[in-house]
Amino acid sequence: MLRAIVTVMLKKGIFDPQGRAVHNGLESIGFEGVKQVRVGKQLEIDLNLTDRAEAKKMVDEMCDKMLANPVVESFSYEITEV
Amino acid sequence: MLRAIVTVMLKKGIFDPQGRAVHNGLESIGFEGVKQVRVGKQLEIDLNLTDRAEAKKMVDEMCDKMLANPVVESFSYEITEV
Amino acid sequence: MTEKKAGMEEKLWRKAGLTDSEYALLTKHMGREPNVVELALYAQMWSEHCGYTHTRPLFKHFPTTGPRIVQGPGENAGIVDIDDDEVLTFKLESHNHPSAIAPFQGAATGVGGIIRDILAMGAYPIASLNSLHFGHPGDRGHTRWLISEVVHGIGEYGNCVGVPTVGGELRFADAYKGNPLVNAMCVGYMKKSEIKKAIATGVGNSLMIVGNLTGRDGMGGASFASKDLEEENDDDRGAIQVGDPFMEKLLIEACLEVFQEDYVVGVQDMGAAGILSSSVETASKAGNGVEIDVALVPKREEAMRPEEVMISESQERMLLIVKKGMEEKVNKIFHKWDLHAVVIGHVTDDGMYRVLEDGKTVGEVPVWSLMDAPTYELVGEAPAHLQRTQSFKNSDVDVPDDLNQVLIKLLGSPDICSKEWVYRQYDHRVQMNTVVKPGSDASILRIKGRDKGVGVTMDSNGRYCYLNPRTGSQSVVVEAARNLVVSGAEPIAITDGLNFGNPETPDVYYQLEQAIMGLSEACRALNTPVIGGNASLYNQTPEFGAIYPTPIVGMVGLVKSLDHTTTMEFKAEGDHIILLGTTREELGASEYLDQIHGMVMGDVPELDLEEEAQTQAFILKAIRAGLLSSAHDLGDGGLAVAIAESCIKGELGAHIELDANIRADALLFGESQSRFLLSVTPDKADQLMDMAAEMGVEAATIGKVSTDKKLSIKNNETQLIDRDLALCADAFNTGFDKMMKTDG
Amino acid sequence: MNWGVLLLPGSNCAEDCFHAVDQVLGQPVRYLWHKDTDLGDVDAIIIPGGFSYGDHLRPGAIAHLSPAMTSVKAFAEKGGLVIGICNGFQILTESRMLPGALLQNKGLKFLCQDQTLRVENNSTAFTSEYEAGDVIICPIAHNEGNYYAKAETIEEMEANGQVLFRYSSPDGEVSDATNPNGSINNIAGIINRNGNVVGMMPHPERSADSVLGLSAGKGVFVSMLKHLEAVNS
Ligand SMILES: Nc1ncnc2c1ncn2[C@@H]1O[C@H](COP(=O)(O)OP(=O)(O)O)[C@@H](O)[C@H]1O
Ligand SMILES: [Mg+2]
Repeated sequence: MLRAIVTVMLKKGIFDPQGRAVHNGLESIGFEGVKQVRVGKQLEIDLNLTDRAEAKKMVDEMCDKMLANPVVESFSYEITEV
Repeated sequence: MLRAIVTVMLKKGIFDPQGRAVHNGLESIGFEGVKQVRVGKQLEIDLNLTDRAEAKKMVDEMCDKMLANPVVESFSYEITEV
Repeated sequence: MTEKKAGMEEKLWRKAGLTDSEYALLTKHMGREPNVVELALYAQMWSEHCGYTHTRPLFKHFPTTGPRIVQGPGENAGIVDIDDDEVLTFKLESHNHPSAIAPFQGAATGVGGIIRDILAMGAYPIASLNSLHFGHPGDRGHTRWLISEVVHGIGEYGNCVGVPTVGGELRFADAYKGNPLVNAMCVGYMKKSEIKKAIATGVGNSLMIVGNLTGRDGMGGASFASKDLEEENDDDRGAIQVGDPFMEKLLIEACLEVFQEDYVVGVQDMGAAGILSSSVETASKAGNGVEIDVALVPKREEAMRPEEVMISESQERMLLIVKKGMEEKVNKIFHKWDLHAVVIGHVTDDGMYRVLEDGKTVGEVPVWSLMDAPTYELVGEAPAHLQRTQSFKNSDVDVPDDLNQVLIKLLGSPDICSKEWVYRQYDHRVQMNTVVKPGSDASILRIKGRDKGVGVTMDSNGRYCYLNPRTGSQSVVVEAARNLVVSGAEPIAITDGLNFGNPETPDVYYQLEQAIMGLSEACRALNTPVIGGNASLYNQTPEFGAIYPTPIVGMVGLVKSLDHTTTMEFKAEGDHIILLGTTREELGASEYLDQIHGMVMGDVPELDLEEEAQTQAFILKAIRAGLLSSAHDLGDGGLAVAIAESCIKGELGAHIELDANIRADALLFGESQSRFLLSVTPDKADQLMDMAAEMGVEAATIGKVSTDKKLSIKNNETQLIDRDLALCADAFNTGFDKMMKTDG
Repeated sequence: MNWGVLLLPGSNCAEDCFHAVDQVLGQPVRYLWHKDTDLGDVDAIIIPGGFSYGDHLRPGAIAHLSPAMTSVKAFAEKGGLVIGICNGFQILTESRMLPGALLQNKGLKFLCQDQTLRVENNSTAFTSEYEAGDVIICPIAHNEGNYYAKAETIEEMEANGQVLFRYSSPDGEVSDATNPNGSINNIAGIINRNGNVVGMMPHPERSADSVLGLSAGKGVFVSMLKHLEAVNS
């Protein structure tokens, strides 16, 4: 079986209030030296496939169609064997 | 500068409604052969540090204190140079 | 002055959205050619969005004054008096274009933006509403995604910021397929003495920016919102702002705390064209100039150009005009809430709008010229479709055999079915003022510590306005008023949202003009002046064309005593059911014709504004006399649907006997105006009928509330409708869920 | 009795809880600022609902680390009454003052509606005004109200009578059909072993002021008041 690990993040330059809140939160409990925090989603998608090329094509399409909104988000993924 | 990429997922065995919803969504638009989907968070934390060991210690502590709730979540991370 | 030449030979102004004649005009105002920064200032301020270039000349028709009107159009929001030295402020705003491409964020920031307008008046935001228009969800997965995301965005922002979302409307037509409408409204409460203005008085006073950091968000949103929505325009896509309701909540707390002190002379929220428009407007009102140094603005991104800083639409920011010497005190309060308040400039006496970068002037133009956007009065032309649609005759359609089936279908149809799927995602109770929740005709909020309350509603009817922009628009105003009146609230004033296509086409301009006339006439007849509003033009796409002309009305009313609120559901067996008004043989423009016969045809029902006003006065009087058990207006789907709704909500049946001489479908589902459905306990029935007769309102007892959980309607002994209530309720309650699950 | 309402950035329901104590219960109440560690002389503390710190990361994740929460913990350890409502419940589980965690609603949507609850245990400082088995209406408004704890924990809590409220039908029936958010055993509210810390997702303050048409939630505050009066007399 193949597993696609997809990461969806807000595009660079788009304001990430969640990241900022976490950043402030970390500072307020005493963590120093944090420069920036960004928060995104990670999806683990297990596929009944064995062919990597096929999996890649499928995951690309999934991201385009549903997993990320290209207006605000960018995605990347990795495919691993499990 | 070092970047910690922290992944926080619901523990195995805990129902992940969001993963289920994405799974259903993917099927409803015609993707076949998806076995399971799990959805978690990914945090990119940029640190003004150069020492990996120090960064590791710090991120461990961040996760314990704030970034993950051990009752329901597990975390893992990677540290990279940026 | 900076030596930078703008390369205007390349006709840069066209790229910026200015016409050649506008460019010539601004050059004349300036006495020279502008540089890039200055060009950007004009391009923003003279856009439709900021300058109301096509709508401003038409606004003169609106009635804007009245005994309860404290502030009409011209400030961030209008203000009405609700007695006891207390006032309400309210306004609506569209966020159509952002919501079309990033529906979650677009809708969320729409809610955030209108809340800041209310905050800028000095008021505490007490309620949000929204009016949403989409294509039919059964058609496309994309539409269902839009609906989910928009509702989610509105909910998430409102819930988090702690302002209850208490009402709204959700309507569907193919005309909105390519261009959904998302209009948000907010209502605020304050004491009269707490009113703030958007004015930059006092030379030397400081301009302080508070709230979020400034980034490249929504770059050029103001001119972006004034363009046709073209597909796949990547530049526009970069314009999406992300909302942070948590920041907004802090901003509300901090601002209201600062307003308690005598530190601030003026306040303005930052909406379209951000720092620029907020500061220009405040300066112009005071007849002063301002000077702003972009280097002082706290930024989120590096290497921002001066014009980017000036027009950025980063969310959750406000501009305060602070008395000289009080800056530190203001900052201290913001600091307490973990926010900054930073001086970015000051008020000057030379009437110039001056932009500096690190102390060096990079742009300088007269303030008045930025506010003096050229306006366009075009000649409208009745749209060609009107000839076709108005030629409709009732005889063009047959009366369906199975009227029960028609009723069930209508109850489950998109416009009519229960919108609980939507409003259960909204926290409609936070702040603990919601006396009548969403799901009734209007929502009612109490004013803490008083016996009085406030009624709020948002209404529109794009199909009516498409088929008859003038009377259709009148109908929208009176429908909003009906919703308030049946709830026990006396209508006070409206805010309007003008959602139209491209006004530069004669038929759209005609619709716009007619709609404004219609709104104005109805507002005059009902004594509900227009105290503010918003225009969103260019709502069209190459693929789907223009939207229906859609004026949206947000109306607020006063409930003098909470004892006198009424809801739509039947209350008790044996209560008499009374129909007010005249039922004519009118099928045109109806929901029935659209849903059952697939026809958007005919003329809208006749509307007599005087009769309407009189009927509404009667209902209020009856409610205040404690005579009514329930009251509901007749709207989409006509008499049968209204009866069914009162039955479903009350979980009680009704037996109705009519004696009309018109077609059964017109009788049951026609939408003749100025009609209401009341119920009254038998012992008060005579008194009620006498009162109606005295006031010259047509009233007929048509049946009784029953416990047999059946809905039965007979006309002249003929059984037209006979249905178990459970079937009606199921259609009504599950219609929305079913719609959102359709595959397509 | 002196009541304190914790004021965290983003706590939208602080005013509502204040109103319930001040106007409905008629008791002295003040806000406790999140940056202060000195709580003064309070007898009961309410951690209100809302979206503290925007609910970013996880509801309660940042809030439970605020300075005031250290003092709230100490207050509870000495036996003081603490009730966390909605976001307050989430903060209490995050801080481990109560077991378990609150996950996203099974339906993945925010839910705002009137909710019927069955009172499970009325012999506590928070529920003595009710009878066991009473069904009360208490509105819910949350996105993460799906109560979860390990099977052993649940078993233990059930055995100890730590479940105070369950989502039920108007007739008091408890089933999957009456579970709005997927909580294990329809759990809507729980109490700690010591009987002085309560967390509940439904909002008793929203059904305390009868002008709004509901009044059953008032019982929670009245129970607390009677308990305080009894131990202080
Ligand atoms: N988008 C929405 N947001 C909040 N409440 C809504 C929304 N759409 C509809 N509602 C609520 O659903 C109920 C029915 O709406 P609607 O059919 O427009 O009523 P009416 O015909 O009386 O104007 C109202 O209480 C309204 O506030
Ligand atoms: Mg109505």
